[in-house]
Amino acid sequence: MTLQLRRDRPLLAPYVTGGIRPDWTDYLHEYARNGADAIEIGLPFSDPILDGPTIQEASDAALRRGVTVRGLLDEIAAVDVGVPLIAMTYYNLVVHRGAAEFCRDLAAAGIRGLIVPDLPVDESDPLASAAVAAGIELILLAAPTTPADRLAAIARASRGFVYAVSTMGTTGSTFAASGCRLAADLRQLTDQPVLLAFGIATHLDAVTAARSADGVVIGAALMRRVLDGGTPAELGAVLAGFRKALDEDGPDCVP
Amino acid sequence: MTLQLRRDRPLLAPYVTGGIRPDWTDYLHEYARNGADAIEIGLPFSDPILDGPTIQEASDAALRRGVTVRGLLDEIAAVDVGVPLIAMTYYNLVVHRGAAEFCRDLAAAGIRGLIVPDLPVDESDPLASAAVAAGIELILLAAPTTPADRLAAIARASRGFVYAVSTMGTTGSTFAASGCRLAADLRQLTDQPVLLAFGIATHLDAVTAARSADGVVIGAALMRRVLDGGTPAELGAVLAGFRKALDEDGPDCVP
Amino acid sequence: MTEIALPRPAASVMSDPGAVGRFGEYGGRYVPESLIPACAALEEAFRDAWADPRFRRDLDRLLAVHAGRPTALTPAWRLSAELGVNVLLKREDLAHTGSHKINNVLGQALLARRMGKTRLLAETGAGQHGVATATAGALLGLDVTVFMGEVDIERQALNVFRMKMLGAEVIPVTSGTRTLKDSTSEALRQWVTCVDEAHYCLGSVMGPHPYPWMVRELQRVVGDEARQQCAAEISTGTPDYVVACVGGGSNAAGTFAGFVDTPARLVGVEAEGGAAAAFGQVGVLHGFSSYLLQDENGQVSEAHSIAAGLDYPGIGPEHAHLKDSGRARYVTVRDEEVVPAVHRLARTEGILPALESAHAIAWVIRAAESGELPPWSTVLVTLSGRGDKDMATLMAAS
Amino acid sequence: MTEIALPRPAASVMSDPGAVGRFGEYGGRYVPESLIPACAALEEAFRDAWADPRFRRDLDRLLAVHAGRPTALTPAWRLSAELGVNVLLKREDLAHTGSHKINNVLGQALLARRMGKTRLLAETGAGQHGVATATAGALLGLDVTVFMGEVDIERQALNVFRMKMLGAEVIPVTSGTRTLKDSTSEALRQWVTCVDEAHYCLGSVMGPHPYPWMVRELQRVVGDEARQQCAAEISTGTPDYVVACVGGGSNAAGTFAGFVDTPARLVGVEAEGGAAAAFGQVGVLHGFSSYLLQDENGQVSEAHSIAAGLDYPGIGPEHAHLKDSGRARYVTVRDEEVVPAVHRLARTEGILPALESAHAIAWVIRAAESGELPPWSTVLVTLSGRGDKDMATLMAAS
Ligand SMILES: Cc1ncc(COP(=O)(O)O)c(C=O)c1O
Ligand SMILES: Cc1ncc(COP(=O)(O)O)c(C=O)c1O
Repeated sequence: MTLQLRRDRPLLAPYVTGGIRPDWTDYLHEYARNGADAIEIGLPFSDPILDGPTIQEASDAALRRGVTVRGLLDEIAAVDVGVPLIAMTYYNLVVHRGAAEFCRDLAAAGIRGLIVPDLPVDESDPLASAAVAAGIELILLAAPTTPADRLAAIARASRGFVYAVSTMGTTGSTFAASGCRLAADLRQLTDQPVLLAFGIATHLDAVTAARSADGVVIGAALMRRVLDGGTPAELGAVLAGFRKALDEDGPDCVP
Repeated sequence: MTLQLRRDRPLLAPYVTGGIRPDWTDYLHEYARNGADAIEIGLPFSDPILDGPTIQEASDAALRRGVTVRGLLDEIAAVDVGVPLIAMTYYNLVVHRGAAEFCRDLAAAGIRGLIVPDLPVDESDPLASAAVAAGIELILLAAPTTPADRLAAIARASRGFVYAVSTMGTTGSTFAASGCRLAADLRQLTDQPVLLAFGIATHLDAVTAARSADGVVIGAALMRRVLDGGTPAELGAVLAGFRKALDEDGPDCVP
Repeated sequence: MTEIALPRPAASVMSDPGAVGRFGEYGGRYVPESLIPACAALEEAFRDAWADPRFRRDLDRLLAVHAGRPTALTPAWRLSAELGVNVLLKREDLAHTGSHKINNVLGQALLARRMGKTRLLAETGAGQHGVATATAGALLGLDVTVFMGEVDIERQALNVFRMKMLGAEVIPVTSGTRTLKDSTSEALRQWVTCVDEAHYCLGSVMGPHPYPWMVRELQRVVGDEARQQCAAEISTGTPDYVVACVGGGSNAAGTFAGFVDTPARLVGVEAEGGAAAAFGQVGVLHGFSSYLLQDENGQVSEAHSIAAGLDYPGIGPEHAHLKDSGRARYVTVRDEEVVPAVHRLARTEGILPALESAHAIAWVIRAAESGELPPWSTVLVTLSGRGDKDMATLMAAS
Repeated sequence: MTEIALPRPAASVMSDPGAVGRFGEYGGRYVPESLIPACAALEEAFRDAWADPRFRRDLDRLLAVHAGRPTALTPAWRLSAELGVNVLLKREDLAHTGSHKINNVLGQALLARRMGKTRLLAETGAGQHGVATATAGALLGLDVTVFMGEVDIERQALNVFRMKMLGAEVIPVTSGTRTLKDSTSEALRQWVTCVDEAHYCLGSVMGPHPYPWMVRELQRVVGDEARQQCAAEISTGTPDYVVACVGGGSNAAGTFAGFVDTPARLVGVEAEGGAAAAFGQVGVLHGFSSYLLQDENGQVSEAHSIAAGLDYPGIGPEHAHLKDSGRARYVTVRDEEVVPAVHRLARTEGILPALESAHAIAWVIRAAESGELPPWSTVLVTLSGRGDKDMATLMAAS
């Protein structure tokens, strides 16, 4: 049960904040049904330093509802949506539980990968070992300012795919073409998929990104709709739109 | 027209703040009619540092009425009450006008003596000369803490009488027996009358004071009544009471 | 006395935490990849500057002619007589802007200029670090943006105005608890967007490497001066106890650095409602691992203290290491002890300490009165700041 | 340039005013006879103490370890560059309690103890001198009673609270204009009632002899330090101009005392609404003769300034003499120039000056910009206090 992403189409990985609504796992089903190749689930943390206002708001809302990692994992374990699930959270929640236990808990809930935005490659050894032991993949992030030697190290150490942050900013920032160069550089360094993330809000963004990368992560743009009351079905329809745009391709990446 | 006080009875010198009411000169008449041997007229100053709350209030009230030294002197010049009038004011008003002019103005208004509470003997030469030239008497103050050599100097330099401050405090303080000792000491040093002042509020105070001194000045106790609305006639009656008490004598000075 | 372990050898503590930025198991650089190059560049620039006599000379001169260093060492005569111990106060309240924060900030601002930066970012809670940063920015011609929680902006309107007078932009932070913790998060988020031109001027011995080390080095002037001054003032040369309050821990770290290689017992005083060393568990926040107040699910707890500057759920990583190694001891003081300590120092020495600093005083009073401090032992207390900023709080509390 | 007369020889100025306490024709001791023995005893005690190396040593030590002296001399780099003159700031804002007032008060409190007094009385306007006196009283174990006009109590609630925290009793003065002038009168009145046990701790170079001289001597530490510091800082050794604001005139007198025997031009800056040197006539108030603002009838005028500490209708007698003798020059600054001067210094140097001190800055700015100050002349400005106390006023003004 490793994280093996398909390579036959531009990858589409939508995001949802765990526990944002009581029926939040329905978003997983709808995402899966409407073309997701993997789903990123945010495990809410009180101090999300790489998240912009939208995902901060979503995390706060979920925490106010009283969600816990334990509870979310129980809910996740109870569903099977047919695409790989990836957890995204901050390092304190890992440390608090203990890296080994945390990874085992994820694996037991059926989660295949883990993204920790405040854990750079230099600090990742303990968690990487725990992840290996638990049989989940620790996915690392690269940024537009990452120098070449670090980029190589990240590309080497990341498992499952490489998470390329498109822009110098938080989730929900405006998509920047700098991301296309980063993704292209990364693809020189690894055979694993490279997914571009942060700020992908429109079909044009997604298509642009997918010309340079193997796929995209869409987070804040979806969560904005969820926070505005979008139902699982409505979000499914939104995702279907992205799927279609990606599959049909579109204009070139305008640098 | 020098300041020659009678010596045949305990001296009674009541005080009034010049200009405290439009009819303020009526107080002079009533005082004179009811046993005053001299009358002290306060020329109001903005910052009366040796006056307690009552005479401060009276000065402020008069100044708010717009009185000026010039105006008051004109009013004084227009009355003849039959007892010597003595001006009391602070040194800035003297300096402002010029000592020579100030003394001439007083003399021209028929005033015979001048008391300046913030002018100690050490600083008094210029004004003393001006007073002599104008033919008015500069009366100096002595205090309970004044050492013997200064007391002698004050007794020597004071003209008309010596003004003995009964207590370490401002006008309107409680009368203190220390004043009796001071008056007694001063009488050893001079043939001029010694008047005790500050805090003489009751007949008992007055009589006590007059056993050691040649007489008393009554200021705040009268002005309190004036500020409370006492008419000239009413104040005349109050003064008559003091006159009677002094003339009939009373209990001993209880130290 | 019985409770206090003898100091361990100091060789391994308060030294250079190396490229990994570790103090024992604590510290590190837990920030998004986007910030790694900036942190690395900062470390390199600081190492270079700190080894450069010209930089040191420039900074020393700034500290002397602008911030008013050295600050005095004041024997607290009357308090000492009352308590039966010799209390010496290191007077950071006399430093320009009213606290030790200026030491750190002048160093970082000078470094930022050396790095070619044109802007400073800063987080602030009570506003002291924000005012200090605005001051350094004005002096050195750098634009300053201060992030401050909406709640704190309301509580500290005067300091907001001071920052604006000094030309700084103050950005309200509306996320989370809208206090210091969240303004720190927001400063980190914003730094990502402008790493090229901006230096993040962090206010205490926390954050990703090299901050905890760099800020301690910039604050060690407090301890170094105090050590020299103690040598002149005390017959034994060094104090028996060295006491400082701990929010993030910069005034304590700077003070301890001057005495870590002496037999002095080091005591850090936390606010009971923000006592990460006393009640926290190991965790990671704002780029470093250390003791951290958190709930049973690992969410970071809100700190609560009458002293806004101690209202932080974490503690600098070096303090976590000093605690584990036994070289320093961490104690807590309740809000109810702090206000009387302010009054006591005011009435005995004519000094109105900051509420933060009053925590250190409160512990000394308690420890002296309980007999924990041996009679006539010598106690150096760092008075980290002045109390003027706290008058409104004290008025409300009285 | 053309307006400024060359300094006259300094032999006769700023020396001992003798037993009569005269500075030229000004000064003296115009108080009720009840206070004469107390003034005489104070003069004797001060002469004795000032000649006693032990007293000087004790005071020097208090100033160093408690008040934080010497205060820094800060080259105002950016302001200097903007103005084209070299501005140096003598940083009394860094002294304990935030202004030069502490220098005077520590000296008087020490003297009061030497005289066996157990209480201090003080007048205060803005509260700075009251806070300083309360501080010295706390430190030296003397009871403190501060007289403060009702109007000022309302305007300066924070300083009232500071004084109370320091253990002082604050007595509202309800007479006259209920401001500084009246609280001074009231302090004198109350002193009469308790001369045996109380020392009247007067806050500026005014009042009856020996106060103007004694306070100048206690404040000359400002000028003496600045002179030494200038010698190290300036190639020519002394500044071309020495500038200070003038309320009663103590910070100016203390500063001038350090430079009166140099070629430096001395400039005192008054608030236009309280400019006794500029617009006053000779008069007598609060025990001394000097220039005094008064109406055409000789009643004392109320002063009006945005700076509470300059809100006094008189000027110290020695300043009247310095003016007449031509050794110092007195200029005025309008409220409208003061607020921009605060902002300018804040933004160029990261220093928030007291509104009083900002008068001196405002004149330097005006004189530099008008060309009155020769290009790159050196101007020493005494920054008499910090602006924290004035934030509410500045907020209202902006
Ligand atoms: C006066 C004062 N002391 C102490 C602190 C706490 O900071 P640290 O623990 O870094 O010294 C602050 C923080 O604002 C402060 O203003
Ligand atoms: C900061 C400051 N500067 C100046 C003054 C004016 O006093 P002086 O003229 O005696 O120095 C005051 C008086 O309160 C003050 O607080």
